[in-house]
Parts: sequence; structure tokens; C-alpha cells
Amino acid sequence: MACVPLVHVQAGDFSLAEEVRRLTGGRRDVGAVVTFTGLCRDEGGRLDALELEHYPGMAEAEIGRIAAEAAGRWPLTGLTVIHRFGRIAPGENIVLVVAAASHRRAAFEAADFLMDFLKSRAPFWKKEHAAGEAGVWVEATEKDRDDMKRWQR
Amino acid sequence: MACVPLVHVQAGDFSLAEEVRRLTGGRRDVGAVVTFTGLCRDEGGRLDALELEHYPGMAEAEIGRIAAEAAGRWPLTGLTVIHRFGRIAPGENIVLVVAAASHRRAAFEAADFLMDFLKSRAPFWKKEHAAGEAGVWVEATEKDRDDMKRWQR
Amino acid sequence: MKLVYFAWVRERIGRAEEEVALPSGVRTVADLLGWLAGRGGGYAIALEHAEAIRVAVNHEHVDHAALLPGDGEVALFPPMTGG
Amino acid sequence: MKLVYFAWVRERIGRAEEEVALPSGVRTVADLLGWLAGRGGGYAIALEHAEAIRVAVNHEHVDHAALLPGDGEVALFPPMTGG
Repeated sequence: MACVPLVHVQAGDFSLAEEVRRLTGGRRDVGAVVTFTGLCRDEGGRLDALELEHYPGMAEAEIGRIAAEAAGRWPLTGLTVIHRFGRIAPGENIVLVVAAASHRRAAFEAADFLMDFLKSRAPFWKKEHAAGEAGVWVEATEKDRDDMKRWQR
Repeated sequence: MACVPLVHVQAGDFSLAEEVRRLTGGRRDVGAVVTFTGLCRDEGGRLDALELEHYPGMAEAEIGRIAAEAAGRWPLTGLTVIHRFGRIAPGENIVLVVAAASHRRAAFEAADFLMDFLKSRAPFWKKEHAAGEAGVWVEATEKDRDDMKRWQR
Repeated sequence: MKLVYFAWVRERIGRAEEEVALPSGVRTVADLLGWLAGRGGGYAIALEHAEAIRVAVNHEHVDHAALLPGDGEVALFPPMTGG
Repeated sequence: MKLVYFAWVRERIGRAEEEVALPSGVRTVADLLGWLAGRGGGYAIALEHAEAIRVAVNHEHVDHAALLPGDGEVALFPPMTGG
């Protein structure tokens, strides 16, 4: 039976260690845990902060749909996705995916899949704030769309 | 310039959170961190423990070679590999890979590559201990060798 | 029908949401985009390249050929850049 | 030359390491495996399927056609199962 993913959309930070523990603590059937943490870069010192706008309600729903698709596609023992919104400074966390499974290939592929789809399907928009400038919206790239196509079947 | 990987072969446990912090703390250029944690499974309740034998000296050297190959192949900002040896109970950690990079594809591929090569090239051997039985050496599989071929180029 | 806007679509239109009564000829998402652009001003600027605008109906992505719902929330926004 | 054994190779041979003086005809890794198997007993059992045995010379993997070093440590072991 497919695992039930945990999805959180929140302004506050998350704890990688705590989220991994939630999927492994007290269990003896988990052989592999892959985590992806996305952080805010300063783009060579240029950026003061990122501002993440999101569509409340749809953000949770859409991430939930992507996570459920992954849980149906790979034999996972657990799956957690956390996406932050609001103002985020360089070095801070933006997004976390934790995929746990008996075997490593499922955990790697599910985490990789989640990130490709989050990038292009989850309703979040990044605005870059640099010193003394008006914010600039980040543009979606052709590569983001191509990354999703890797998973067609 | 390629990052200098950290490699540890040790009997004791490791801290995922601490190792991630080591590659991200105080930095503003890391955009993606992928971690892989391999844990001991009880194989449906059958196993009491795994015993990991290793070749001291060569284990560090060979993991170092695999890590250096990954650091040369992908633009990583940091790479850590920790492999435990000795008796390990179900639910406990066996191996950790942490790959940090500016962009997510490099971090995912480097961690995935590391695990495929560790499985088949690092001098470790697992023995399964089940209740009331003599230990049984785990056999290498054809799949392990095939996994390495994914990275030929 | 409730319309909600995000990111630069919101900024160019100059508001985050509004209630609209659709004329009877506006039946698909593409019709809606054309009708809104016809209002001129910020709407025309925001929706100038209509093919780039993403649309969700009641929190689900839809394409521009989709029929509009009888009721509910329609969201217009640029391509997503989360993750 | 120092020989070291691991996992079931070690268990079947019944020791973890030993010093050996090689006869002059033993020049490659394959020669070494054949010569050791010829000792019989645990050696013959451990090295029965010589093609399955992995070999490292001074901590680096080598194939069976490799020449043995003049000095150093040669390790024999089964396929690895770490990770």
C-alpha cells in the first residue's frame, strides 16, 4: 500500500534531522533515506533575499497531488515535503523532500521526481531582492520544463 | 576547482544534521544538498544484526578515490562520505553521503553515483546474523554491477 | 466568479482578487483571458502574452481550452518558480 | 610478500594474513591464485572459483592479469557488499 505523504507549506524553518527521524524512528524496515534541501543562494553576493509568493490552498493541494503520484509510483515507506514561503535570506532553507524506502533506487528517484515537479507545478513564485533595487521576478526556464519530461512514461 | 571530499570509516554512528551543517553553515553559495542514508533493515523480522567487515586503509583510500572522481565530475561545493563497520542493529545507520552544490542536478547525481560505486568498489562485506543461526555472507548481485554501468561515459 | 492573481500578474493588474460577472460569450479559459485583456490598462499589460499565463480552476491546473466552471475560483499567474 | 584475506575468503583459508615467499614462476595475480589453491585444504575451497575472487595490490583494485608487485600487500576477498 502506498505511504501517506506529509506535506507542509509554512513560513517558518524546518529541521532536516527531525523530519528524517519522523520517517525512520522506531522502524526496522527502512533501508534508504534520500533528502533534498533547497537553500537560498546569494548569487555571487548579488542577492539580499528571496521573496516567495505562494497560492495558499492550492500550494498544499498541488504538492499533495505530486507527492501522492510519487508514492504510487515507487515503493516508499515514507515521504515528506515541506515548502517555505515569505522572505528568505541567503543560506536559509527553502524546500525539503525526504523519501524513505527499503531500497535506495526508489528513494533517489522519488526525491528527484518530487523536485522536478515542484519546480514547475507547485504554485510558488520567487522574487529576487538585491541591494537598492526593486525586486525582480525569477523567470521559469526551458530547463525546468525539460526536467519534468524525464519522468514521462 | 573541485571540492575536497571528507571521508570517514568508523565504528560509531554519525549525525546527519551535523554533517549537513558542516557543508552549509556560514555559506551563501550552496543551493542544493542531497543526502543518502543507508540503514540496517531487519528483512521482515528475520535479522538480528548485520556485521560489516572492512579492509582498513583500503576502505578509506577507495572511498576517497570514488569521492574525488565525483568531485571532478560534478560542480560540487562539498562532499562527505561516512561508512560504518562492525555490528549494526536493524534501524541503525550504515552509510551516509552528503553532496552539496549550487544546483540540484549535480547534488543528486553525485550522491547517486557515490552509492552505486560504494556498493561495488568499497571493500566492505556484510554478514547477516539471524536468531540461532550461523552468520551468512551477503552475496553481491548482478544488479550492483549494472548500477555502476549507468555512469559509464 | 472569483478571480485571483499572483506574482507579476497580480502586480500588473494592480489587485490580488476580484469578483466578476462574465458575459455569456465567455466560456473557456482563453475567452476569459481575452475578455480581461480587453479591459485595457494593467489587464492588457499583464495578459499581453496570454499563452504564457497559467490558470488554475478551484486549485487545479487547467489548460486554456478548458471550460470555465459555473462557480468557484479561477487563478491567473506566471509560470511557477518554486522548489 | 604479505597476503591479507577478508570475509569468506578469510574464513575458508582460516587466517586473516600471512607472509609468503613466491616461487619464481608466480608473476601475475592469476598465478598467485593458482599457486595458493594448489596448497589444498582451505585454500583450495576458498579459491575454487578463482574468477570470483577480487584482488587488491597495495590498497588498489587490480585484475587477474596484473603483475604482482615486488613488495607490498596483496589482498584477496569476495565481491564487495558495502554501502
